[in-house]
Amino acid sequence: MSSGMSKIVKTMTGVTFPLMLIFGLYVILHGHLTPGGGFQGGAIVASACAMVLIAYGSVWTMKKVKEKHLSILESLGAIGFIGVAGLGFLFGVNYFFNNFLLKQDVIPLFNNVGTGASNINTAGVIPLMNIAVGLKVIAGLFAIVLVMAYATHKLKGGEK
Amino acid sequence: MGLIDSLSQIYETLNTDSGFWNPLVWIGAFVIIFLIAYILRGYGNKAYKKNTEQTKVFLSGNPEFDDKEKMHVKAKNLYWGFNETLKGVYKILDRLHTDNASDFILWFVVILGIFFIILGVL
Amino acid sequence: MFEDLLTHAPALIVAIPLLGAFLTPLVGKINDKLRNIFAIIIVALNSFIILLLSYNILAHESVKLAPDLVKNGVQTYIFGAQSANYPVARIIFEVDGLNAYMIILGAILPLAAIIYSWSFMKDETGQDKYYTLMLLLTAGMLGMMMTGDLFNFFVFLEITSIASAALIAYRTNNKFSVQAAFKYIVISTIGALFFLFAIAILYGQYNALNMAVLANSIQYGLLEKIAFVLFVVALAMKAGIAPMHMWLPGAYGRAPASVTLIVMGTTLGSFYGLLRIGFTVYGEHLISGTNLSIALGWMLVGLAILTIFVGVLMALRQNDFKKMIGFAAVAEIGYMLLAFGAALASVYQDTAGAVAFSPEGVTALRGGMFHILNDALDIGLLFLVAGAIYYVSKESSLNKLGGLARNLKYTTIFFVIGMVAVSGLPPLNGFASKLMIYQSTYAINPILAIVAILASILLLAVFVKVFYAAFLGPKLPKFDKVKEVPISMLIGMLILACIIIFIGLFPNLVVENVVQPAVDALQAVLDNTNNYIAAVLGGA
Amino acid sequence: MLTFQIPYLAVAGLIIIGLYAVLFKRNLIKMIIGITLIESGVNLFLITLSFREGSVAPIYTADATQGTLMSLPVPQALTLTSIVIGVAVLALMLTLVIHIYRHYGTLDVRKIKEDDN
Repeated sequence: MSSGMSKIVKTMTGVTFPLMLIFGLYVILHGHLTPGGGFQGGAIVASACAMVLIAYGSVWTMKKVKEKHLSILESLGAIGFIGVAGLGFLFGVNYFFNNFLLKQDVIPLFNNVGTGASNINTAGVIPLMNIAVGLKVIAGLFAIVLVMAYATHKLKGGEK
Repeated sequence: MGLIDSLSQIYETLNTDSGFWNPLVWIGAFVIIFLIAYILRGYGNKAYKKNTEQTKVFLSGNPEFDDKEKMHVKAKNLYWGFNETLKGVYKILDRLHTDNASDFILWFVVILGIFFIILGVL
Repeated sequence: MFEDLLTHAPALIVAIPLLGAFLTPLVGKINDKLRNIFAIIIVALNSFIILLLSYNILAHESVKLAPDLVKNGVQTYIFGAQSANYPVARIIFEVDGLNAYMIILGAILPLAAIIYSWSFMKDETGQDKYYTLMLLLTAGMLGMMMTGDLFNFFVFLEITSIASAALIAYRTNNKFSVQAAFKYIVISTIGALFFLFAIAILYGQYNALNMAVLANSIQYGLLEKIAFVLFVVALAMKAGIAPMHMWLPGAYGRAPASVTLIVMGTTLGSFYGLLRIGFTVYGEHLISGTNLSIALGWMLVGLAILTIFVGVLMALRQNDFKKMIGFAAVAEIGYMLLAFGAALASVYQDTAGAVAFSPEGVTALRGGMFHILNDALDIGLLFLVAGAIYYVSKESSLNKLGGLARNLKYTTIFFVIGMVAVSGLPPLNGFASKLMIYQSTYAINPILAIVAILASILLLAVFVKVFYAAFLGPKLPKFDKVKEVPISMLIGMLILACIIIFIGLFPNLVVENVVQPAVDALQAVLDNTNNYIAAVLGGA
Repeated sequence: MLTFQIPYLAVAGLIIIGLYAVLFKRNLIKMIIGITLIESGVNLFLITLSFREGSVAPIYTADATQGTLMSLPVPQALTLTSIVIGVAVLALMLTLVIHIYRHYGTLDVRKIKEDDN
């Protein structure tokens, strides 16, 4: 069964997919400077993945990407988030969700807070948390869409 | 003063303003009653014969079926009289328990309305 | 020695199960047994920290492990901005007597559930996700019981709804569990959204989300009234108060038994939210001895009577074991509401203008508070027994059961313990708390006590029906090969049964040392300085 | 002044329409749409609360100096959180609906009920 949509759609998806990916990653990485952040950027990347899913069909995508791997990525994102929050116990003033990189001389690179409106190292651990959240959202949302598409495919495919 | 201040605190009586409750005393009383009952039981007749009519289940004179399924009174038959008496109440209750998500939300809205009215008046 | 641990305990209690939840799938990739052990270790560690924290707050000053942490019976933990200059840029966990009492449930229930799951879930697929969701649900429940921030409460409420709906639908090949999960998620989402709406109203008025800050500055105008009604009704629906209880038996009954145990914890967490909003946030205006508090009290009493009766009567009629326990759980929630409603109705204003609970009101508060713990333990034990019966017979309809006592010796003993406890027979814990409720409500209005006792008798009748139909009777041929349930399930039930017996035998010990601080925390609303509020505004 | 009330009217409208859909629609997907409408209403309410007359978005850029009036950032953060939760709830509800459809072959509540009995 040839899955997916027409050749035109597939080609255009191939052209736009990297652009959307880059834009999504930009939104994730600049979450502390511009509107956006881990969730929004993750949603953009996940929708890019969903576009691929629609263009190429769920069966094809299911072959390329395993739902198992996505769930591992999702767990890693969540662990990263809680891990960074938990590191706050160890450094600086010691509390959970402590922004220990901020003004506390843990890593000198991150000390210059607030200077230079477009630098990534101006908000302590927030970019790290954004990356973790972004990872989780990408994996989670794409897994949801993928599994749903696959389930509806199975519904149509004569199981009932 | 600690969590358990002295040993006596462990078995202290629970006071509820007009009454009290001490399970240890209650259990003690129960043990004594049980002992008395056990002693009385000792005076009973020991001369019954095993594997005769005497040890069989007495079912108001009805014969015992071999099929065990038929012998067991099923749950739906228990409290038949109670159900029969409260038929009217259960009719209403069953009609209310539609098991439909919209109706759950309808009740939510109704109770919201009632609370609004009552708190609005006061 | 415990100082460091206890300093961070409120955060750790939520963080450990969360971290465990996300590590579980990774551990599960290695080995199934390892994952189960990992989950049990995480929950056991968490329970240990919870009990330490509760002990540190509930114990008397001289035997506290870390007395410096607790100021006037309240321990606070601040996330985010440590200085009070940025009041909105921080979230505060506040643990006072009431919270410390509630999180004891969070120590007992997940431990029993996780140990029970080992064998109970052995043959199911997707166990990685099961353990992840269970730990997530535990984290959400504990967060709900500790947070001092309204929006944070909403977030944890939603976490628990999502996790528990997914767990209720765990057996997706059963159409009824999927339906029950759908209904559950619909009502909890709508409830939570109206809760959020109320939060937004209060935020718009006072520019604050912290409960203590709100309680300090709250007036009682039209908008606050609207917010109050939304709060109360939304939480009452989540707590399963009639006539909004109808989702509860389905959700409880269709979920796997170990899941039901924790879902019940979240239901009681919603009940806790009700108390916190009534007694702390709106306390000053509500608990005032005016017509308002008396009318509200009687309204709650009316709802409570309705809840008790509907729960008991419907339970008598059910032929599905777990649904029956679900309706019994509704009735038990009615008892708590009855106690708190009666206490509210008994608030009076003396001639000097001072507001106080009458002595019966205080007993009612103690009884109601005590009953929260007892209800969770008793109903929880019964659900685990129902799960055990399902495990051996793959049958939940009572019509098809019979004679199981011959094969399931220990399970039968646990069932009898649960039955005696839940129907308020002496000498177990249910009797102690119900006695307090009966006596206090009798002093307030004798009819209430009569209704309560009558319903309690009917509750006994409900479980006698189960006992007769499932356990007694001749040995049915189809259950010939049934063996006693595996050891892990027995341990799960044993934990609950032991605590039930302990509380049953030493009720005064528990009431004086564990329940009383929680009641004091509720009564603090009448003091000039409410410690819960002062802990946030006074210090820092 | 009336223009500032329009968002609140929209909030009321969204919530009422959503409630209507949940209460009276028999199709499960329509019920879910109703729930998302209520959610949008509540989110709009939160966002509206954050607005102050003549304020700009709360982002520090080169243009925004110390004295610039900004709308409150907290309700926006709350709304974002609520949206994230909404996505999770929506995904879960749709998954459950897929399962229900697989069991019953219909999304009509009445037909599902008939099937049960």
